Amino acid sequence: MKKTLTLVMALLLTLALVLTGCGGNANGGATPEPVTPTDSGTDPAPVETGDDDVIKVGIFEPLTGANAAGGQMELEGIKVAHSLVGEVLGKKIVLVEMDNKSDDVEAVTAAERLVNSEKVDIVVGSWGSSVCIAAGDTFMNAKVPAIGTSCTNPLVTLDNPYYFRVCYLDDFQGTLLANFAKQEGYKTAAVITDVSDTYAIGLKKYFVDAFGAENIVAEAQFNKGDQDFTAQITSVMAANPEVIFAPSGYAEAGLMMKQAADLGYNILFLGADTWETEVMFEVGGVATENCRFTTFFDADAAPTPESTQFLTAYEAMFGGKPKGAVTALGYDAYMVAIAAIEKAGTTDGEALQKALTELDVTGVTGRCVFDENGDAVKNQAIIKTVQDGGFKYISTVVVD
Amino acid sequence: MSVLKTEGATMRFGGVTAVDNLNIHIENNEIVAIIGPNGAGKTTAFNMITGVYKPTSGQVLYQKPNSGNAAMENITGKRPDLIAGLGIARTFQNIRLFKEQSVLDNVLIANHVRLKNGFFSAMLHWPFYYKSEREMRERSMVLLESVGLADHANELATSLPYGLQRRLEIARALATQPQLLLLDEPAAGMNPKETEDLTQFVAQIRDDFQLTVLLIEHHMQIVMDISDRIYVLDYGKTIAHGSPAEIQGNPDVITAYLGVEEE
Amino acid sequence: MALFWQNVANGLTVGSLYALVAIGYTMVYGILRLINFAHGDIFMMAMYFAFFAISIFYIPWYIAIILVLVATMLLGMLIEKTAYAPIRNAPRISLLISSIGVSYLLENLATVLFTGVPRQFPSIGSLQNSLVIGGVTIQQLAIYTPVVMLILVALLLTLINKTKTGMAMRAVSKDFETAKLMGVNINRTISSTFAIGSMLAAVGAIMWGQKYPQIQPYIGVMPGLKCFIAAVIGGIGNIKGAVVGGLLLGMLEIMIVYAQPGLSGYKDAFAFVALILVLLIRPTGLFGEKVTDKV
Amino acid sequence: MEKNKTRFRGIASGLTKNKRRNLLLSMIAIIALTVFLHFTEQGATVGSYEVRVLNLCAVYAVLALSMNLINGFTGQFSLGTAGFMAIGAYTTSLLIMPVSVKAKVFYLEPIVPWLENVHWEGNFGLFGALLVAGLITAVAAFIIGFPVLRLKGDYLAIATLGFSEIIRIVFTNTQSVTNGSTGIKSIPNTANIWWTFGVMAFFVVFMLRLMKTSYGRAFKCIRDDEVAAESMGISLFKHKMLSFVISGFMAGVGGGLMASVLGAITPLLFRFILAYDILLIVVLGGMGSITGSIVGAFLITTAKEWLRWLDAGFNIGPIKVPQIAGLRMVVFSALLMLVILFYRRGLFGNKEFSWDGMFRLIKNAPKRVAAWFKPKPKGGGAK
Repeated sequence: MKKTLTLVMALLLTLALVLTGCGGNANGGATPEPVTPTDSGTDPAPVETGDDDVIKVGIFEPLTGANAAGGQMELEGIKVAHSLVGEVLGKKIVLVEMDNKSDDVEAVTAAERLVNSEKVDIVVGSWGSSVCIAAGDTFMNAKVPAIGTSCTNPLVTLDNPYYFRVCYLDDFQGTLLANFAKQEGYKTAAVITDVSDTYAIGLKKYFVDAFGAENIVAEAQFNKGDQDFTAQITSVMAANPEVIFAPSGYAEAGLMMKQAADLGYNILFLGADTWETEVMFEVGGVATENCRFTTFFDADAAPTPESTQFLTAYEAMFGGKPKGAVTALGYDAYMVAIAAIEKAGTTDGEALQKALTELDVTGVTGRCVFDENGDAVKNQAIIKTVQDGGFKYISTVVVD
Repeated sequence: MSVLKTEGATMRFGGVTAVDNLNIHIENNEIVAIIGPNGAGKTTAFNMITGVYKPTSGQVLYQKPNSGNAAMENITGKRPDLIAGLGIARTFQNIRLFKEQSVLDNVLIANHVRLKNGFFSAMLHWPFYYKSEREMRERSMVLLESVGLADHANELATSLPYGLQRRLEIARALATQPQLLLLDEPAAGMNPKETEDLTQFVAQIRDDFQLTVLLIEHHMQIVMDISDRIYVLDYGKTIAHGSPAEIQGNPDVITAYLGVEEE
Repeated sequence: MALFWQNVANGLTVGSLYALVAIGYTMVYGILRLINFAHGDIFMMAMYFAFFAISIFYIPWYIAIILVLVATMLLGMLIEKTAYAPIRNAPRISLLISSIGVSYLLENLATVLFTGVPRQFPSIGSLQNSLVIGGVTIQQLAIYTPVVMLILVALLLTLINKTKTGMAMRAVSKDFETAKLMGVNINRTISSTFAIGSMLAAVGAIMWGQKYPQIQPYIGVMPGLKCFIAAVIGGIGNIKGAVVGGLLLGMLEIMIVYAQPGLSGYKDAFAFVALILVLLIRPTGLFGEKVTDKV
Repeated sequence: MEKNKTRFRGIASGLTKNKRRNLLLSMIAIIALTVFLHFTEQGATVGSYEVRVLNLCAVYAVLALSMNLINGFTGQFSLGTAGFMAIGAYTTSLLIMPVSVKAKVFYLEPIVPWLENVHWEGNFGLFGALLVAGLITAVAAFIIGFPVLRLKGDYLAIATLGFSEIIRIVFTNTQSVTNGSTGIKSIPNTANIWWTFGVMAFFVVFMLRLMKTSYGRAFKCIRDDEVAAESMGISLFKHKMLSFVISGFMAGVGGGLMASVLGAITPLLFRFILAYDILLIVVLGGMGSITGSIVGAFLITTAKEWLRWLDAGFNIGPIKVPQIAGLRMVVFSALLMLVILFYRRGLFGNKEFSWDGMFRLIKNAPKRVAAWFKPKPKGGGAK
């Protein structure tokens, strides 16, 4: 056993050295890849090299790790879109999946690999902001535009002309939720925030700004991975808020609502787009029926030509309805990417970037125009709730 | 002049009194033995003297080398490394060499306590550091030479035969430049020939290094041959004290110890 | 005042869950002197077993619980046989690394086998219903958990003090080599220790899942660490200590947030701070026995 | 190939017989590495993806050395590396970030005034920042060391892990200093391949020297037998602390380099799981081997990238294995288990590389390979 292992290790060592040390050879080292390696020259410029007859779209998503659920849903949307539009500029489109593992270090290497080894022409993704923030510079330096799907943090596109996104931002969402709460007649609110989640603290800030800091009667925090919120709930409920705003991940949201109900509190929970996964009501059970959250898209909202096309194609490919709005965002991001290539007429990074800034398309999640930061100027959000073990559409809020 | 003195040193573990009211004194350049059946508290006594255990009550007094007629210092419960620094070195009953290191390194490290240059001068390889490192090596080689281990200097300590490991442990203790050497059953597991060599060796290092030796031993041969005085412990209590001849004739000792163990 | 008692109730609920899981930790440590870093992950696997048994195969919960206990027990024994037994005589540090390795492997394996998507833990009976007593809301679970815990503690103490296996366990914990010489079957004793430890983890997992019905591959990490801390606070190796340690830790976490809501963001750090304080002030914990190194 | 040889040249000295040959070989290796680094920096050898992997290899090597010093050489099982890295990474980032970028990145809550206008530019800036990062981390290690170094074995492991988590939780909550969970982005990528390999080379030389001094020997003695070491006059606490503080310094510098290489950090990056990754490197390479840590770091880091095909689905002969996300990490954790169970001493044990050792190995290789395959003549070729 020992000997065999020694042998395995020796082989591993040799392989690793081949990869790192002998990089001086012509072909960039032996990096076995799922997709045939492109015939790269010594020039690392991201201009079309190698195969002229395919266009490569990189998928930068968390397929494993904490956010795998979100990543997988978006991947479905991208695949649906790809099944509809598989060709642009007369060339076949190839999807290159790259797992960023929901991990910032992995994300950067994954991004490097997409732009430098796979030489993709444009990138779609990701679910979650921190991986996008980490990888953003890589895409920018390589001049490969990236279309963010559901990365809602302002920092993603900040100072990065090559990062765009089809979702709305935390400020839009936070403000919208605050306005919704006010419209519904709520005067006081408590906030329970996941301090270890950048998305949550962003939302909290904009919600508090819009709702009025003086109307926030209590605040509490927790950390990702926490399972017990009874202390936080009990402490904020002592201030008698009319509604609790709880920007957090879906699993935490489910647990929190369940525990609030177990403690005998009957209070409305407000949240945002991350809540829209089945896990939320699976974990939280009936307690989650007392919630409202914003999202990007809903199959039950008034149909548009785009959404009908999307839903039909989804049904054909995966059966049923999409599990979450982010699937629609994945779809839209891909469509935006293809539209940009079409408009630019080339896959040159700079031309694509320019094309994206001028783009005006209507997707499943509404009209999509990019502002000077590269953020989609969205005008609609959807409010949903949970009912009878499923999500239920409540209303579409259009902001102008 | 006493080098070491214990005054009513007592060690209790929970309900068990391992050493009860130990009063010993060791004069300069003497070889003193502590004997007694297994579990009599001999090693515990060593551990109290070297600071591994802090006595439950009583104290340990020690006369530092070259301190003239100054009063003895109370070293009760001091940290073992500080006690080693004061000039008390020891060996262990169940050999505790640094297993992963060479014979030479084992001895070299014992010089560390006398090292005068600081960490930064060592890292920056200042001339002073080279000098002290060279001196250390020379001293250690001389020491290995004197215990007959020079040929094994670069071998792994644990690769030595048992008898030589015992010697190496003594050499290591000597490298700390002690005034008082504590040997914990140095002849354990040795054959008669090795035992005889060891007897001579202990007597010889006492003379060569101007040492005072405190010894725990089961081997009556050694004890009777080289000890100036003997303390006998049984169940933690000192039951007899005197010259080898006196001890041999002491009826208490014979019943408690010699009568039990055939040696 | 009701608020205060509500927090006390919350603290006791959390604390008794901590205590329940801490018993398993402390038992394995008490006998083998090994911190089983994988304990939290065995806990996680038990939750998945329960999920598959009840939610996927629709086995009635009272049968499923037995299956889960047996499966977790087998898993624990398998881990012991493959990862700990071969290096039993190696330095302790190797055992520790091995247990970290097992923990890491189980987490990654679970990610591959069950995906990272969180699942819902099936609810059992009426445990989730709440009672209101004098303005304080208590889940039935909060009443059952201490009961289950006390029964387990009683069983465990009987096992250890009254049975032959228990005697062998105590012998092994005192001195490995001597126990072997005295004819104790070391392999079987250690195996049964792990089996029981894992079973305790499974019981803990089922009760935990009632309160926090969420399963994902990393779910065992935090409970694992916190219950370990609870065991250390009580004096690791001491079963009563684990119970007290768990209750104390649970109360501490809840009461600090109650007294200082501004500190709620630091809640996870409380346990670690408590751990370090205990190790500083009383390294053997509240009930731990003093261990002297043999020289 | 040449890189791995160079790093251990120090060990070759002192051998009279083959001294000249060894010196020559070492010099060739150093020159070859320098030339390679030069062209790599120019972008002539490998693409930027490979450069990033190389950078990470070197950073992980520094971190592995840090962990190996305290765990492998001093025998104190500390799992606090991730926390120390966090301190180093945040210190470095906050010092080298341009003022304007800071204002933008701290968009939720403005940065504290005393950090607002700090900007240490360029290579000198990075040097100063890494130094300060190392020192602050060393001070943190010193403070943490006081309570935890009184503990041993598993208790020490848990206590250091606890401190690591406390550091991370504090960083998550101190929004106006660390920007909380949003993390910091647009950290200047000043640390190029010269920096990473330079720092690594510096620490390799540092460790080689340290281990040759009396202090290094004292560390190893503490690892082998604490009681004996103490009886030989070695102050356990002082030396453990020294080792812990140096280890902290290295982890801080390593974290700082990592921040500059990655360009963006968040507190979640520094979960204690990160320490497991480094532990894997140290164990695989060999606890107590400098060579081992370096080889381990390069091996694991490149293999982690190389094994991406495991996640993507592959074919074993006619059987098609579908895409299994996460399989790669299973392989890695299984590897850690296999190493610890069957190959406990790792690749190098506590030995170091030497030219003589290598020549001996090459000379004996045919015999050893033959011996391997004797019972099973049907084996694959191993070069």
